Formats: sequence, C-alpha cells, structure tokens
Amino acid sequence: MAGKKESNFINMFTSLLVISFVAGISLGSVYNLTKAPIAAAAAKKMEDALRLVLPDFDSIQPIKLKSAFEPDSLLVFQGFQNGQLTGWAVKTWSKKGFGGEVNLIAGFKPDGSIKNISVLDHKETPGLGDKMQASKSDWYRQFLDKNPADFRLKVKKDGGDVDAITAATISSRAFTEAVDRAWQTIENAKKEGGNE
Amino acid sequence: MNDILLFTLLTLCLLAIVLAVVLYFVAQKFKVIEDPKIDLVEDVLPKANCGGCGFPGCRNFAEVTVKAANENNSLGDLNCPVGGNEVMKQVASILGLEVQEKDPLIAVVRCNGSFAHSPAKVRFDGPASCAFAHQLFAGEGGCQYGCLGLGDCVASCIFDAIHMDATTGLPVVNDLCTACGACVKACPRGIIELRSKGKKDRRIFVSCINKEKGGPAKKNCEAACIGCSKCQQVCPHDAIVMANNLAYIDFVKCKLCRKCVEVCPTDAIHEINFPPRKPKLEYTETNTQPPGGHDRLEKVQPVQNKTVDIE
Amino acid sequence: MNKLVISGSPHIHDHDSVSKIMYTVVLAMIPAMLASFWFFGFDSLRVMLVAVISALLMEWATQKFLLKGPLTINDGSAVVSGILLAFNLPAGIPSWMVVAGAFVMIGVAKMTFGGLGKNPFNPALVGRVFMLISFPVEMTKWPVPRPLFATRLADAITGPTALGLFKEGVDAGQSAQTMLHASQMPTEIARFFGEMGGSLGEVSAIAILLGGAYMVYKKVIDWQLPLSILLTAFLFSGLFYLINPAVYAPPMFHLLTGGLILGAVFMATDMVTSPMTIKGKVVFGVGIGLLTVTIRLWGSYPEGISFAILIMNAFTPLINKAFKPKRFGSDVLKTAKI
Amino acid sequence: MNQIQNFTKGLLKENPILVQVLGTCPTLGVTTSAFNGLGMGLATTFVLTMSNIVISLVRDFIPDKVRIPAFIVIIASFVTVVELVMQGFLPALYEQLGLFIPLIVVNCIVLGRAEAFASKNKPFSSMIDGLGMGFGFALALTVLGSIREFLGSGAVFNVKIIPGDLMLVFILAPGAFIALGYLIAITRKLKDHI
Amino acid sequence: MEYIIIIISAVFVNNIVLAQFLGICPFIGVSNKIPTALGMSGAVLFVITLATIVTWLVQVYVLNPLGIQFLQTIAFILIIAGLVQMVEIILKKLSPGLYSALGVFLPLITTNCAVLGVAILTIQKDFNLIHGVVFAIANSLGFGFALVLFAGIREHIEIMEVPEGMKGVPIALVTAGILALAFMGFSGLV
Amino acid sequence: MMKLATFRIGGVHPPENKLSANEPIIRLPLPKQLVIPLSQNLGAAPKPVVKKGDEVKKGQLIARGEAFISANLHAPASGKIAKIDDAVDSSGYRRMAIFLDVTDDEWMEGIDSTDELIHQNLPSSEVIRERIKEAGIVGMGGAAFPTHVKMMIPEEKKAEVLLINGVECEPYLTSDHRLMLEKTQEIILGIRILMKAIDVKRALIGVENNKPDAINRLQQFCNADNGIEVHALKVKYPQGGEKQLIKALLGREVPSGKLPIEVGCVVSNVGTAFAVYEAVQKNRPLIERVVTVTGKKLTKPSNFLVRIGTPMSALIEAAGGMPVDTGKIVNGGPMMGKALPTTDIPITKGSSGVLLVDQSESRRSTPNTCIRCARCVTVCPMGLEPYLLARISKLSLVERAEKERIMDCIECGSCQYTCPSALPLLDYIRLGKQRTASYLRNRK
Ligand SMILES: Cc1cc2nc3c(=O)[nH]c(=O)nc-3n(C[C@H](O)[C@H](O)[C@H](O)COP(=O)(O)O)c2cc1C
Ligand SMILES: Cc1cc2nc3c(=O)[nH]c(=O)nc-3n(C[C@H](O)[C@H](O)[C@H](O)COP(=O)(O)O)c2cc1C
Ligand SMILES: Cc1cc2nc3c(=O)[nH]c(=O)nc-3n(C[C@H](O)[C@H](O)[C@H](O)COP(=O)(O)O)c2cc1C
Ligand SMILES: Cc1cc2nc3c(=O)[nH]c(=O)nc-3n(C[C@H](O)[C@H](O)[C@H](O)CO)c2cc1C
Ligand code: SF4
Ligand code: SF4
Ligand code: SF4
Ligand code: SF4
Ligand code: FES
Repeated sequence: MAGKKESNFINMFTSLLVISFVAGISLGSVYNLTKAPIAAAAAKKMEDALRLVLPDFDSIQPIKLKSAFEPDSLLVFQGFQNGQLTGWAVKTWSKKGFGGEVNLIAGFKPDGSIKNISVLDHKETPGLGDKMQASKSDWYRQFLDKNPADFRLKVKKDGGDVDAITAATISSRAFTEAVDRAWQTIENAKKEGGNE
Repeated sequence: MNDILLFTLLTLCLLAIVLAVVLYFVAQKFKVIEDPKIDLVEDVLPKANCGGCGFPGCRNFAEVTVKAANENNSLGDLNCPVGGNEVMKQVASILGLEVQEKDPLIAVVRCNGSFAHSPAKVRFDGPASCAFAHQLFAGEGGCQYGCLGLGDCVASCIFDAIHMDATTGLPVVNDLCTACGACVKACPRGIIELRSKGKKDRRIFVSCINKEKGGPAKKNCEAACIGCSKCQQVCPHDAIVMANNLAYIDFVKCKLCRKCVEVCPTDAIHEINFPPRKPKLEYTETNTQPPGGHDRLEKVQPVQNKTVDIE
Repeated sequence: MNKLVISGSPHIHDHDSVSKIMYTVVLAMIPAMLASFWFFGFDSLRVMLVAVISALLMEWATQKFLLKGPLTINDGSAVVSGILLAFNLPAGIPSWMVVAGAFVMIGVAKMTFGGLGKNPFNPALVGRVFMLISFPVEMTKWPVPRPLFATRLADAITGPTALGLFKEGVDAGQSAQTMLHASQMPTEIARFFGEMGGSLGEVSAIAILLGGAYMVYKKVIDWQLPLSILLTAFLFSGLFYLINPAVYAPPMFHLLTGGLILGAVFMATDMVTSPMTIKGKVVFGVGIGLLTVTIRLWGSYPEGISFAILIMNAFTPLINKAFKPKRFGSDVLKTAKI
Repeated sequence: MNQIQNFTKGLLKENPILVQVLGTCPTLGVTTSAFNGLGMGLATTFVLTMSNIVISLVRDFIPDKVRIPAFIVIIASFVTVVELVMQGFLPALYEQLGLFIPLIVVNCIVLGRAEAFASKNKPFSSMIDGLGMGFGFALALTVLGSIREFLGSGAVFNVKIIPGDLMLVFILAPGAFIALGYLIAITRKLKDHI
Repeated sequence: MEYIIIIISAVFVNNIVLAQFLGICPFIGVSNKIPTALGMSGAVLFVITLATIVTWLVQVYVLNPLGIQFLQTIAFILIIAGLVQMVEIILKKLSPGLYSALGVFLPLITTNCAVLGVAILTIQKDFNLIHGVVFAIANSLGFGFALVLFAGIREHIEIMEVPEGMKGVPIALVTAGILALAFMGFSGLV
Repeated sequence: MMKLATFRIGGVHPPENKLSANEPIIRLPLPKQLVIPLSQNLGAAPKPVVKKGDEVKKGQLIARGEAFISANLHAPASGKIAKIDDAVDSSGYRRMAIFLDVTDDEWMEGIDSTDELIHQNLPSSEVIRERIKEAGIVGMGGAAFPTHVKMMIPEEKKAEVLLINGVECEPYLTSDHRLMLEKTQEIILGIRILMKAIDVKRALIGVENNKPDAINRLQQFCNADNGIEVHALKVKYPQGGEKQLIKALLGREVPSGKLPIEVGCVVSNVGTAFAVYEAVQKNRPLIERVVTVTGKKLTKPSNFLVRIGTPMSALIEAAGGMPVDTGKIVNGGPMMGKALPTTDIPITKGSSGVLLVDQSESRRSTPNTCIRCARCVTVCPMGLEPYLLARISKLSLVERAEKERIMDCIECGSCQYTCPSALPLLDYIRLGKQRTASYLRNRK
C-alpha cells in the first residue's frame, strides 16, 4: 500500500469531499431516474386497493363524510365510470379488536350492497383474528354482495347475521363494526344528500 | 442542473465537511494511542490465549514484549512456549531484536504408580479433582507423592496433549504438547516437569518423585525410586544427582547413554522413543510404560478404575 | 477385608433425593388429576398420558443421542413437567399438538440448557405458551365440564372460560355486574370446586390447594411464595374493583378463575426457576401477582399467569443477586441477650 | 489467493451469520418467509459487492483517519440506490422488508468486509469476497426463512406443503430467535465434520 | 398519558430487541456480565437520544424542505457516526469518569441498528420533537431492560454447565427466544 | 417449658445415634508402644527435646512448642524413646512422630497423682496461662487450637464472658457428655480457673437439651458457684460451632472473619476446662483424653480414657472388634470427622471419637445435578449459598468466591448432608477455600 495518503487536514477534507461529491451526483441521478417509477408504484398501490373494493371506475374522487357514530369524518373515495357514480370505498376502523385497532377499506355498490372489503392493518392474533385478512381465509366472503339493509351487521351471538371466526368473536365483532360504520356513514350521507 | 441534484450535493458535502472537521479534532487530540507494533506482534502469536507465557492472554503478551523491546531493548526471558522459537524469532524481527534459541521442552509425567505398581488400598469417593484429593488424603495407592489419577492435568491442557491411560490410571503426554506449563501448575503433587524434548525426541528421566526412604516407598509402589544410588554410580556424565532418597537426571548433562536405565532395580528410570534394545524386550515402548511393565501387569490382578466421576 | 472408603465430611446424608421430591409433587397433583378426570372424562386422561409419555421420550432421546450423558428419566422431573403441561391444556386439544408442546417443553426449554436444574425458564410454561401462540384456535376451545356421572352428550360442547367470558363481555361494553351474573358464568361454588370451562388442572381450586398443603407439609415448597402471589393478585385486583366495579371484576373472581391458583401452587414454586431465598421468593411472587393482574386487566390475553411466571423467571437471576441470604455476622448486636 | 476458496469461504467456513454471527437484526427481522430472506440476502449481496469493489478501488486515496466515514458514505450510497430501485420496481418486497433496507448500512458484515478485506485487497478479489460473503448471507437467510416459513405455515417459498398452519410461533419473534439458535448450533457441528 | 403509552409500548409490548429485532448484535455480544450490560445501556441511551434529536432536526429542517427525503439513510448514518465520535471527545474532556464507564462501548454503537432504526422510526411515525425524544428514551430503556435481564440469565447460565454444542451464541439466542415468548404476554397492553 | 435458645439461621437435625451415652468412661490399658505425632495442634509443630534411646517419665516434656501458636508435648507414659521417625497420620501422609516403648506408668515427680479435688489457691492469671502453656493444652473441641494463645486477650479487647461448649452436637459422640457427668466438679473448677485467667465474672455453659442428666448435674454444682450458669439449648447441629454457640447464648454475632473476642467472648470446650483444672491444680500435662468408639454394628460402643499415641486399632479391639462389613472409619463425628485409610493411626489430642460406618452407609449416593432447591442455603448456619460456592469453586473463580464469603464457611457439612442431589458441596467448597486462601495470601 504504497500510495496511502497521510491523515492531514487537507487530505481528509478533500477526500471526504470528493467522495461525497461523487456520491451526491450519483444518488441525485439515481433518484431522478427512479422518481417516476416510485410515484407510479405508490399510485398503483392505492389504485389497486380501490380496484379491489370498488366496481369498475375510471376516475376517483376523495371526499370526507361525517361518521355515522362519531363527530369525526371518514375518508371516502367515490368511483366514477364515464362520469357515472359506480360506488364508494370507505376507509373505516374499529377499536374493539382483540389486539386494538382494526383498519379496513369497505367498498359499496351504489345500491348500498357490499362490493368487497380489504383489511389495511390490524393487530389480531395470528391464526385467530387475522383470519379476517383475505390472504388468510375466505371468512370475509360472507359479506360480499350482501346488502346491510337486510343483512344485519352484527355477529350471530349479538343477534346479527354474521358468522364469527371460530374462537375469534371479538375480532369478528370489530370487523363487523367497522363495516357497519362505513355503511351507516354512506347511508346517512345518501339521506342528507352528502356533506362534502 | 436540477434542484434535487443540487440539494443532494450541497447536503452531502456539508455533512462531509462537518464530519471532516470533527474527525480532524479527534485525530489531533488523540494521536497514536497504541503502538501499532502491538497489533503486528499479536498477529504472529498463536492466539491460544493459554497463559503459558505467564501473561493473561496473547494480546497482553504482545503489549509486554513491545514494552520490553522499547524500554530494555531486549525480550529478556519473555517466551511464548506454544509458538516456540519460530514465533519468538518473528516477534523479535518485528521488534528489531535478536532472540536466543530455547531448547524445545515437553511435559513429562514423573510418576509410575500405575494400578499395577501401586494398587489401591482404599477407595476414594468424591469429586474427580486431584487438588481436592491431595488435600484430603495420601492417595488410593498410599504414596503421598504419587499421581492421584483424577486428571486435573488433563483438564488444564487446552491443547489436548495429555490424557489418562485407562489401563495404568496415569496421564500420558503426546506430541501436541507445547510446553505451556498449565498442567505443571495444575498438578497439586508437582509430578509434571517440563524437560528438554531431547535429540530425536528421546529422553530419559526418573519417573518418580517419592522422597521417602526405600522401604516405605517400595511398600506403596513397586516402581518407586528407592534412592539406592546405583544409577548415579553408573552414570559416566555426572548427570544424576541424589537428594532426599531420590535420583534426578539433569537433562542438560544427560547424554542419553541409557546406562542408568539398566541398573535401576525398580525400573524407575524411563527411556522414551529409543529403539528396542534387546530382542528380549519385544514390546514397543509407550511414554510411561517401563521396561518390563507388561510382564508385571500380567501378574497383578486388575484393579478397579481409580477415577470417580462426579456430576 | 474390603477396601475402606475415603471421602470428605460429612459422612452421613439425610437420604432425601431429587426423585423423592419429584414424586411427592406427583402425589400432590393427584387430587387435581382426579378433579380433571371427573370434569373432563377420558379426554383428560388422554392428554395427561400423551404429555407425560412424550416428555419422557424426548428426555430420553436427547440424553441418549445428543447429550450422551447419563440417563435420568426416572428422576421424575419429566413426569412432573408432563403432568403440569397437561394441566395447562384444554381437554379437547389434539394429541399431536400435545406431543409438539411436550417436545418443545423438554427439548427446547430444558435439555438445551443441559437438563434438570439448569433451565432458566419453567419448561411446562414454555411449552404451554409455545402452544398458545402456535395453536391459538385449539388452545382457546374449552370443553364444557360435565361431571363424570352426569348424562353425557354425544360430542363435546365448547364454551369460554369464565375469564374469557368476562373480558369479552366487558370489552364489548357490558357492565361487569351483568357479566358476573350472566347465565354462562359459573357460580362462586362451581368456581371453587372446578365446574367451569378451563384447562385440565386449573378448574378445581380446592384440589390444587389440597396438593399445595401436602407439599408445604412435606417441605417441598415454601408457603410464602404461593401466598405472596395470591395475596398480591387479590389486593391489586381488589384495588381496581374498588375504583370502578362496573369494569373490573371482584378480587375473589380473579383468584378462583383462570390458572392463578394452579400457577401459584405448582408452577411458580418450581425450585429450578424461582429464587433461592424467602425474601427473593416473596419479591418473585409479588411480581407475578402484579403482572398477572396487569395482563388480565389490560392485555390482550384473558389469562396472564403463564406469562407472568415466565417473565419473572427471567428476573430470577437478578433477584438471586439482590436478595442474598442473611449472612451470619451481618447484624452485630453489641448488647447481650441474657 | 485462490479465488474459488475466496468465494466459498463465505458459504460455510466463514459464513457471516452462522459462523461470525454478524448482521443478526435483518436476519431475524426479515426471515418470516424464504422469499423475503432471499430478497434481503440479494439486496445485501449487491451492496456488499459493489461497496467492496469501490472501496478497493479508492482505498489508496483515503487517509486512514477518515477511512470509516468514507466507507460509510460509499456503503450508504449503495444502500440508497437499492432502496430507491426497490421502491420503484419491487414495491411489494420493499414493503415487506421495510426498515431493514436502510439498516443494511449498519449491517456489521458490510462495514466489516470493507475494513477487513476490501481495504487491503485488489478490486477483483474484493468483488469475489463480497459475492461469497453476500451469497453466504443470502444462503443463511433463505435457509432460515424456509425453516421458519415451513414450521410456521407449512409452506416454503409460498408453496404449501402441509395444509393449514403448523406452529405460528415460528413466524413471530420468539421463533426467529430459537430457529437461528439451533441453526447456528447445527452449523457448528457440520463445520466440525467437514 | 401519551408518553406513558409510548414508554410502555417501547419497553414491554414492542420491545426494541425482543419484538422489533433492532440492536441484536450488542444484545448478544455484550450481555455476559451485568455491569457491562448496564454500561452499554447507558451509552445507548445517551447516543440514541442525542441522535434522534439531531436527525429529527435535520429531517424536518433540511431534508423535508429540500425534498430530498431519500437522503435519509446516508445523512442519518453520517450524523450518527460523527456524533458518536464527538461524544467520545467531549466525554473524554468533560467527564473522564463517565467516559471510562461508557466510553468503551461507544465505538460499538456506530454499527448498532438500534440507533439508526430508532431515528428512522421516529420520522416514520411522524412524531414531533418531544414525542420523538420520549420515544428514543423509551426505546433505549427497553433495550437496557432487555439487556440487563438477559445478562442476569446469562451469568446464571455461565455458572451452570451448558451442553458443549450450545455454548455461547446458540444458547443466548434460544434464551432470547424464550424471553421474547414471555414478552408476548404484554401484547395488547397499549 | 420455655422455648429453648438456639442460633437463628440454618442448622440441621441429623439422627442423634448417641449409642454410648450411658457407657461410663473406662480407662484403656496401655499398649506396648505409643506413637506420638509431633503435629497435634493447630499451628506449628513442636520441636522434639528428646532423642532416640532417651528414658522418659510419664508427664515429662518431650517436645517444646517454640512458635507463637504451638503446644508442648509430654510423654504419655514412662519408657524409652524407640525412634523419632515419620509415621502415617490420619490423612495417610507421613509426618514426624516420637515412638515410645512403654515400660511403666509412673508419673514424673512433682505431679499430683491423687484424685482429690483442689478448690483453693488459684494462682494469678499469668501463672495460670503459664501452666496451661507448659501442660501443652489445646482445645479439645476438635480444632486443637493451643489454649494458652486463646487466653492471651489482645490489649485493645476485653473479654466479658467465658462460654463453655458442652454442646456436643455431633451425632454418635458422647465423650463430652460422659465427661460432664463424671468429672462435673473438676470441670466447674476448670471453668473458674479459666475465668480468672481471662478476668471475667461470668461463664455460661451451653448444653444441648438431649443431655438432661448432664444439665442437671452441672446445675447442682453451679448453684453455689457464682457467675457460672448452665443453659439448655435446643438440639440443632452445628450448635457447637463457636459462632453459633455465641449467637445461641448471647445473641451476638461474631463479624465475618473475626474471632469471638470481637464480641467479648472466649469459647472453650468442657474437655478443655477439665484439662485446665488438671494442669493448674494438679500439674498434670495433657497426655490423655476421652474418646468415644462407636458405630451401629459395633458390639460395645464405649467411652474410653485413652493415652495420646494409642493406636485406634486398640480402641476398636476394646470395643468389641471391627465389624466385618465396616466400610469407613471416621476420626471424629460423622459430620466433621475425617475418614481414615487404616486403623494404625494414633489417637491425638484432638481425637474425640472413632466411628465405624458399615458398608451400606459408607458410599455416597450418586450425585445428580443441582435442582436449586435452596435447601443448602436454608440450612447453612453462616448464611452462605453453598450451591453457588461449590460451582464457583469448581470453576476456580477465586475472586467471586471471596465476594460470596467462601472463607466464612465453617465446614459444618450441613449443606452436603441435606442436598437432595447428593452433591459433594463441601468437598468443592473446601477446595475453593483452599484456592481462595492462597489467592488472598498472594494478594497481600
Ligand atoms: C392466545 C389467545 C389469543 C386470542 N386471540 C384472539 C383474537 O385474535 N381474536 C379474538 O376475537 N379473540 C381472541 N382470543 C379470545 C378467545 O378466543 C375468546 O375466547 C374468544 O374471542 C371468544 O370465544 P368465541 O369466539 O368462541 O365465542 C384469544 C385468546 C387467547 C387465549
Ligand atoms: C491464627 C489464629 C489466631 C487465633 N487467635 C485467637 C485469639 O486471640 N483468641 C481466641 O479466643 N481465639 C483465637 N483463635 C482460636 C479460634 O477462635 C478458634 O477457637 C479456633 O480456630 C478453633 O475453633 P473451631 O473449633 O470453631 O474451628 C485463633 C485462631 C487462629 C487460627
Ligand atoms: C461445625 C462445628 C461444630 C462444632 N461442634 C462442637 C461441639 O459439639 N462441641 C465442642 O466442644 N466444640 C465444637 N466445635 C468447636 C468449637 O467451634 C470451638 O472450637 C470450641 O468450642 C472451642 O473450644 P476449645 O478451643 O476448647 O476446643 C465445633 C466447631 C464447628 C465448626
Ligand atoms: C414444587 C415443584 C414444582 C415444579 N413445577 C414445575 C413446573 O411448573 N413446570 C415444570 O416444567 N416442571 C416443574 N417441576 C419439575 C422440575 O423442577 C422441572 O422439570 C425442572 O424445571 C426441569 O429442570 C416442579 C418440581 C417441583 C419440585
Ligand atoms: S501437556 Fe501440559 S505443558 Fe503440554 S500443552 Fe498440555 S498443559 Fe501444556
Ligand atoms: S499428574 Fe495429573 S492426574 Fe496425576 S496427580 Fe497430577 S494432576 Fe492429578
Ligand atoms: S441442596 Fe443441593 S440441589 Fe438443593 S440447591 Fe443446594 S446444591 Fe442444589
Ligand atoms: S459447610 Fe459451609 S457452606 Fe456448607 S452449610 Fe456449613 S458453613 Fe454453610
Ligand atoms: S445487525 Fe443489528 S446490531 Fe448488528
């Protein structure tokens, strides 16, 4: 290692500077190159989630609706196909999960029936409450195409129509409550003609 | 140039500058904390961390050697027994010094109180620890100098160079021995000695340290040195000294002529790695097996294994 | 004459042995075993047998093939662990899961550390928590107890444990009072004798206390440890009951439900994993009591004693360091007594 | 040095995880499935190899005292590249690996190899070393991921082998520690036998 | 109350070592003796808190306004590396006592994921500065708690005879696994 | 009855097995040859003042203790010195001994050979100490510490109480018990001499409650005697340990590493008191002692008055001969005694008993592993953690051992006696003590 530089101030300073300079240039460039794909990927993710729960759409309009149970509001995406409303996707929640909060997106058709539900995050027990996730079990399918107007959104134990997950009534209750919150919110908004 | 690129550059360079300034401070404040030679020396050491050199570990030994070289310009008697001359030469050359050659040493077990030679008179019931047994009593065979056979030396050797022979109940040293001296320290009876390896690995030594008079010594062990001085008389090189009813062969003076071996009435003198002398002795020699050992072994009925395993 | 033996003093021994201690514990568990047989029938026998046999098998196999040391399966410790694991399981648990749990219990929690006496954590509880997290569905299905001679239904009906029922109800917004008197809730007396949903060994408080008394009498355990757990749990849960009886259950409910008594009497007292001195044991017990109630009241699991004991097991070395026995000569009284 | 040996030493003899026990956090954090393990392993391999090459190229121009910061800048740059690329093109994996991608920068193996090897050796050797170590890392991660995935959910690389779940604990934190513990013990045994 | 929740969460429920897998190397490496574990915990507490403050400021006042969040990794690690060095100098000057207690651990900390991890998590969780500091302290406490507990167990294990094949790292990992198993009992507390 | 006093922490209660409690002390006939080991006391061995061929009279000085801690030796009988050579001692090691061929049993001149009690004329404390020293008296409680050294109270300390150890807590042993019954008055006189020697006004005799006859008898004579009290103590081993005895009688704790004088106490055995009486009032040196010979299979467990130097085989013969299945011979009691390799070993000043253990009991059970049951901790009278001490001794961690107070261990054996895993705890602790002691010496 003949050419090893001595550790004097100038050497230290310049070598670090040069390295940072080169690193800066390369990173900046890489960033510029990947900026578009990253943005696209993020957009796609949101769209994918909505695609899952909403009927076909070509444009999305986010609105805030006053929650049916609380003074807060919920984020709702309205899907339009050729300017025609095709459904709502409601970002909803429940705090009654076994492990705490459960967040999900519930999609409704214009007639108020459920299109699909996608769990965003939860802290339920793996193997029990996490069966609410589409990737873990088909339990959520019992909600599809049901209209909460005649499908009572309560677990059977509480006098509703929902079959609870085996040994996870609490999680099922939370899930059901979140969906109910979304549905009631939409229904209220429908009645009041919306409050954007 | 777009903004992002510019900001990236600026931020990174700024950070780099700050860092350079900070580090410059460090560099200034704490110039050369340690002698780089320490690392170099440590690199050539065997890293067994056995403590054979008398210091807690190889790193520590490296520090000591560097210090010695800087202060006294000599390594004195600092020695890494494990690495041997080879390593010490390298260390010396790193430090720019000469090192005098040391005779290679090896551990030697100076007791021949095997099950056969010194049959157990009592039975020990306790932890397999020579140190404890030594504190408690004279030993199963009755010889208060002899090997207790519980293997403290074996446990102390990190080089796997010493093991118990199940048939004799005595430890045997093999070629892996690096003369680190751990077993010497571990043996509560002081039976193990570091001796010159000898030419062609041949060595002759009195395999007994019993200081009792002939009678009592022989009472407990057939192979004891009884202090009869015959070997001293026959030695042409004055290599044998008698003290406390015990013969000792000085390995510096000993020329390996083997005369003493023949005259010893109890076969207490051992020769190792010599070619068989007479066709009469047809066995090959092992480290601690005395001439005639096998014959005797057959006469005596086998004794139970001495070691008591605890835990 | 035969050879004299030389050994250090003392030359006599009180002839108690590890296996005697362990079989004393087995004896002490018999009332609880009978109770579980009474309430859960042959399923309880199946679970206990499978647990004990697989525990012994695992211990034998690891000692024979991995540790290559002496075989000590007859010292009884694996039997104790096996039965205690079974005591912590619901009666309907599939046998293969019991085998897996027992293997983890002995293989991971015990033999990995070198076997009896060296494990820092209670093996049966490691096995139990492992199963609880691995097989949550099966581990939370509690067969409804039916005394042996009552008319038996064709297939087992499952129901929640008293604690689970309570927690679920309160979480769902019911008041504590309603839940305590809900139809499914076992009565106080039932809770004491064990006619309620739960794991094999935990249901009958009286049977466990009987065993505990026997162990105290036999000097296998110190009474201070279980008592400190129960007392702490009683006081701590009682405090919250006083603050808000609408949300929190009364202390007696906490004492008699779940595995609190089982844990306090048989599992926290495992000498291998609990502190050595009485003072240390009391600290250990208070810790378990606090943690148990904390987990029950605010955690996600309805039952907390297993976790509480395991967590305190982790504290045991520190407790042992902090609470040394009182050294002789440490309090020097200058005044004469007589 | 023999380049083949240089490459293979990372696989078992000096395996960064199983023998040297470096970089334990990503090892435990991401190996919930074989696929995640492999992804993380390859990302690390990339950073390791590239930074080894670059450091080996510039090693003579860097004064000793700023060696570490300079190395960190280089390594961090490559980590950022991986981050950006993954975010753009493999968003799903990026989400799974999460925090552990930026943490590659503090992974002791990367800096360790830079210090111990690249700063003393030629670029080609350094590249081979980086590849070897990286593959060793990836191998260990994949094996651990497979074990945990199989024991946890009865699948390997998302292919179900046993219907239903097995022992969920292996997907969770405790299982990670325990599985790695035994894997290291087994590796030691294997190493002694080879 | 918020702070208490952050602390309980970081120390017990989402313990940085046992649940989040950060800082495992020192957790395994310097947990042989209780005093060492205490020293390391102290050093980590100091560095994590300081690093979180500085990185938060840099993120909020430099990276965010300039739109160069992608430089987070490189900027943070440089800051941490520089900071650790600086702390070392300052400590040596101002408080040699503290330095000899904590200083030896400082070099270990640069390559400890916990520091960078907590800094990044603070940003990801959108904490304000005060929350960030509490979060950092809580996590270091969680680290120290786990480390000291673990050191106690390991001192105990050291005295007992562990099977040859499991000695050292394997037994430490299995123990950590069981500890993590026990800590799962805290889930749901917050 | 009131609750009996005892020490506070630890202790065990092994079966008492006092087989020879009702056997009166018998004088054993003199053997042909006596072998008198030089080293019979704690401290340095005395130097012989006779040589081979010398004729000596019973009671004549044959070796003088020159070092500070050392004790004189006297001829136990009249005869001729056969040789001064090494002889196997109780550990099997060969040590120097004086071999005496016995010719007759005549006391040397100037020694009072009558049995008459002498109450009066207590000399001054200096003279008492000098006589004790001349007589070669060592502690008869087992440790054989030279008594005159014990009587020299350091100047800055003040002795307040003399404690007389009549506890005899070792199972099987009855020599002190018999001595208290048969030589009560002599003992009381000896106590008064000792009180004068160390200038105290109070003496307490501690006797365990399993010897009610001895307590009664002592009390008879104490009533008149001011300042001497007899206290019955609860039966608990190791009550006889001096620190435990002080705790039991006075509630004082001797600080770690300190001597009893630290709390104003001096402890002596009843046998010592008897020997002191004989030395001071009758001018008799210490040449004989009471030895219990016992064992479950022995035909006649007995208490013998034995001359120092008599081989143990003679005692065993007199007690009915060695049972065939004897597996272990113990010099002393079963808790603290030493196992012997042969019976050709002479009785010394410190031998209090010979115990023959039959084969079935002589081997220890196979040790298991420690299950941390804490029984050893509970029974340790010194408040130590034997399981830990044994482990760290095995690992040679001397510094840790010192911190855990290994040097406080009194080697009572309670821990090993009670360990359900049958671990050789005390064996390891002894090893650790030895290593720690040498480490401490080197550090100084
Ligand atoms: C380890 C464990 C995990 C649990 N996890 C959940 C869960 O994720 N979701 C849930 O609703 N209940 C969970 N529970 C609660 C019980 O299963 C509870 O008895 C159940 O919710 C009510 O029983 P049921 O659903 O059969 O009516 C869990 C219980 C335990 C012991
Ligand atoms: C070096 C040494 C000095 C002693 N000095 C005194 C002393 O000055 N006063 C005293 O009363 N005892 C002294 N002793 C005796 C002890 O207190 C104790 O009686 C003796 O060691 C035997 O006690 P044991 O049978 O309980 O082991 C001394 C002991 C030793 C080893
Ligand atoms: C564990 C233990 C038990 C002892 N038991 C007795 C006993 O029973 N009787 C006795 O006189 N001395 C006993 N000793 C010795 C005493 O500690 C102490 O040395 C003795 O009483 C002092 O008196 P001495 O110097 O006259 O012998 C015992 C010592 C120890 C360590
Ligand atoms: C009083 C007592 C309680 C015990 N409790 C347990 C227990 O809770 N779990 C267990 O696995 N073993 C228990 N054992 C058995 C034994 O101690 C256990 O297997 C060891 O922890 C294994 O090293 C117990 C033993 C006794 C004597
Ligand atoms: S045999 Fe003795 S001297 Fe030789 S290596 Fe082993 S311990 Fe060292
Ligand atoms: S030579 Fe070895 S086995 Fe023999 S006494 Fe010495 S240490 Fe023990
Ligand atoms: S008595 Fe024995 S088993 Fe119990 S703690 Fe002590 S050493 Fe261990
Ligand atoms: S021998 Fe020592 S450690 Fe054991 S009980 Fe007695 S004093 Fe305590
Ligand atoms: S990888 Fe996380 S601390 Fe080393």
